[in-house]
Amino acid sequence: MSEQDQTENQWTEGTVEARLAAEALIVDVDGFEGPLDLLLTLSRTQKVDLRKISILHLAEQYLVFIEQAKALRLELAADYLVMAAWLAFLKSRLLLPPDPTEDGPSGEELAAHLAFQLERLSAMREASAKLMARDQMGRDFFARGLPEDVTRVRKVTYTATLLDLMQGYARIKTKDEFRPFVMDREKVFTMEQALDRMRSLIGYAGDWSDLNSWLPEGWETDPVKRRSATAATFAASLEMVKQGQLELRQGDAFAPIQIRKKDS
Amino acid sequence: MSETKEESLFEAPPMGEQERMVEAILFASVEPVTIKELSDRMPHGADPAEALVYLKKRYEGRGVHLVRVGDAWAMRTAGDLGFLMQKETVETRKLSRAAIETLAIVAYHQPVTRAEIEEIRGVSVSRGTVDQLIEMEWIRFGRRRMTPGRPVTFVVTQNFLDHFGLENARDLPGLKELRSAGLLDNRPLPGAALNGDDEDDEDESPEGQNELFED
Amino acid sequence: MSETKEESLFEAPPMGEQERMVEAILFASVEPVTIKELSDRMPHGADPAEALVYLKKRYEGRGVHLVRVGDAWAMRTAGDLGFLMQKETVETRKLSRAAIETLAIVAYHQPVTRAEIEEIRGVSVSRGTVDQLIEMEWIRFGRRRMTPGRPVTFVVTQNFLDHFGLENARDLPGLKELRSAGLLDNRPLPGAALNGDDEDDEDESPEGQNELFED
Repeated sequence: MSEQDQTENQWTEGTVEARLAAEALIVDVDGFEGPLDLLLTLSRTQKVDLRKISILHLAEQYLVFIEQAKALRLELAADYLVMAAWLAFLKSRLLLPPDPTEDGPSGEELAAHLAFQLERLSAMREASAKLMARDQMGRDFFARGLPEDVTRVRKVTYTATLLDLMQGYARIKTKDEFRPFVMDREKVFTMEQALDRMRSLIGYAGDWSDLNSWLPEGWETDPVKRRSATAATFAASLEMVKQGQLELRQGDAFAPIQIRKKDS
Repeated sequence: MSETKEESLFEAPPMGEQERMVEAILFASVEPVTIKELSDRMPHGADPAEALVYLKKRYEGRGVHLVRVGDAWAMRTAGDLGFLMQKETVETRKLSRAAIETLAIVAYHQPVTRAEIEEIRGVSVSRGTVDQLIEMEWIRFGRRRMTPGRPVTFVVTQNFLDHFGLENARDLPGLKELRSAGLLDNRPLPGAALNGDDEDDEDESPEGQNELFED
Repeated sequence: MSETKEESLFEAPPMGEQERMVEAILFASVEPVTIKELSDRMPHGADPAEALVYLKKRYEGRGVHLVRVGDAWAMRTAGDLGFLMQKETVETRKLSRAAIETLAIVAYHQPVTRAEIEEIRGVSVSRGTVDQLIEMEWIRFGRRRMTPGRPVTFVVTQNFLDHFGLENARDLPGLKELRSAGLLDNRPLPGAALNGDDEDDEDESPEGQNELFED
């Protein structure tokens, strides 16, 4: 890697001071939360306002640090190396006169952004320290120790209209007149009915036959009646299988269900 | 350092400050605090008993009071403001079918006994249904019937009449009028068949099956 | 009963009484209570907002204060008396540096996405950090950012304000200075050479700043 070589050449240029600082930091490499954190710490050695920081100098310090870490065979996370490569690139941009054929941001722009990032991180650190230094509930000030529960009273009121009342009364007084509703049951074929019917017919079913062919007469066409009769007949056949009077099979999902008498 | 000097070394904070301290401690404490405990927590030389006297006075007539619990002190909301500590939610529900039918029978047949209501409805009337109607002040006890057992009768109340906009119970439309109004059609009334009022019918019916298909 | 008559039917209690009521309600509650909630619990016609003004004055300099938390109010002991409360002090879970910084970033930059937090801190935010802050009810999900990927944002909660004794997020220490220094800006990296591979890095939205402290 060309960048690697470049880095190697460059770190020797680093000042003795920078190298000593880097050595001191090395011990604490696990203590950093990533390259930006490390850069922020390194920048403090410049002892200037973050806005006036020399990014070029900072890049050099960082690269020295990385080389030291490598020399000590310390495991560095990938993002440290990515940052090293990027800073080496930034450094070359800052040192070399701008190349008019190269597009993209200038070295100064990139440096300014890095300075902004460092300043912002530093500002957030200070802000979090200020926040935590505030009076806090449960430490400096306190809420009511013995709160009184708010009881929720649910009040239910009932209501009815005159129409409800009259309909209710009409319902009672004319119970007998509501015959039509009994008609509904004429479309219901009960399991008991199906059981009776099948018990009397099962003797004739020696071979496998479709369950649908067992529906009672007059129940096959009307969909409502057919549904009821099918359900009842199926339920009755299950009951008879349970009692050992019948066998049941189905070739496939949704295939016709077939039944036959079980020889005892 | 002599004994006498020591006292002045720990000068007690002014009484106003002590009052604030007692106030804060009582407020934040999860249980009543004794004077001994106050004393232990406050600066040396403080006199919580005296501070309590001032504090109690300060809270007189306020929304919160200083109260004594055994030999300890606590803050409590004023008794007359207890109603603020309740959150009331009002829910309006439709009367159950059993209650409506019972009410209708009382209205049309008053004065009527429980046995008569049961005879007309064809099912027994649960105690809860009658209680509910009495509690709503829609029915009340009437005179006892002069028959063996002297059963109580039920009649509708003025509240009932007011609620339904009736001058008296005789204003209730008769069967004939109900029929001519289309209310007695053999067809299920709009909504009547669907509103699932069977579900909240709390009375056990001996003819459960028949009732199921009634409408 | 006409509309105009109704008002006079429910005459509001005198302001002194209303003050007592607000006092009692706030005293009884640990959580801050909104004016709406006060209004709902007090008699018809009461003006809790006005009562609060009087009450706040009354508690000035006392051991217990009336504090504003967002759009709600609460009673809290005075900060200078914390030393009396060793007994009440609750050991809060020690927050990691990552958690504290993340909290501060959410507070100062809200609404803020996870990618933005990561950009500011220069490291990825571990799931546990965000979870812990949400569990403590100090941060919560805000609205989704209207940028590609519609990332969720984080904002601080009323509990956060309550815990740190802030009336609202605008009272954060040093907020003005940070903003005028441009340190709360969403400044993109020129050419996006560094984070071009960062897929969920959404466009720096111009509305970002306007959305700040929306609630």
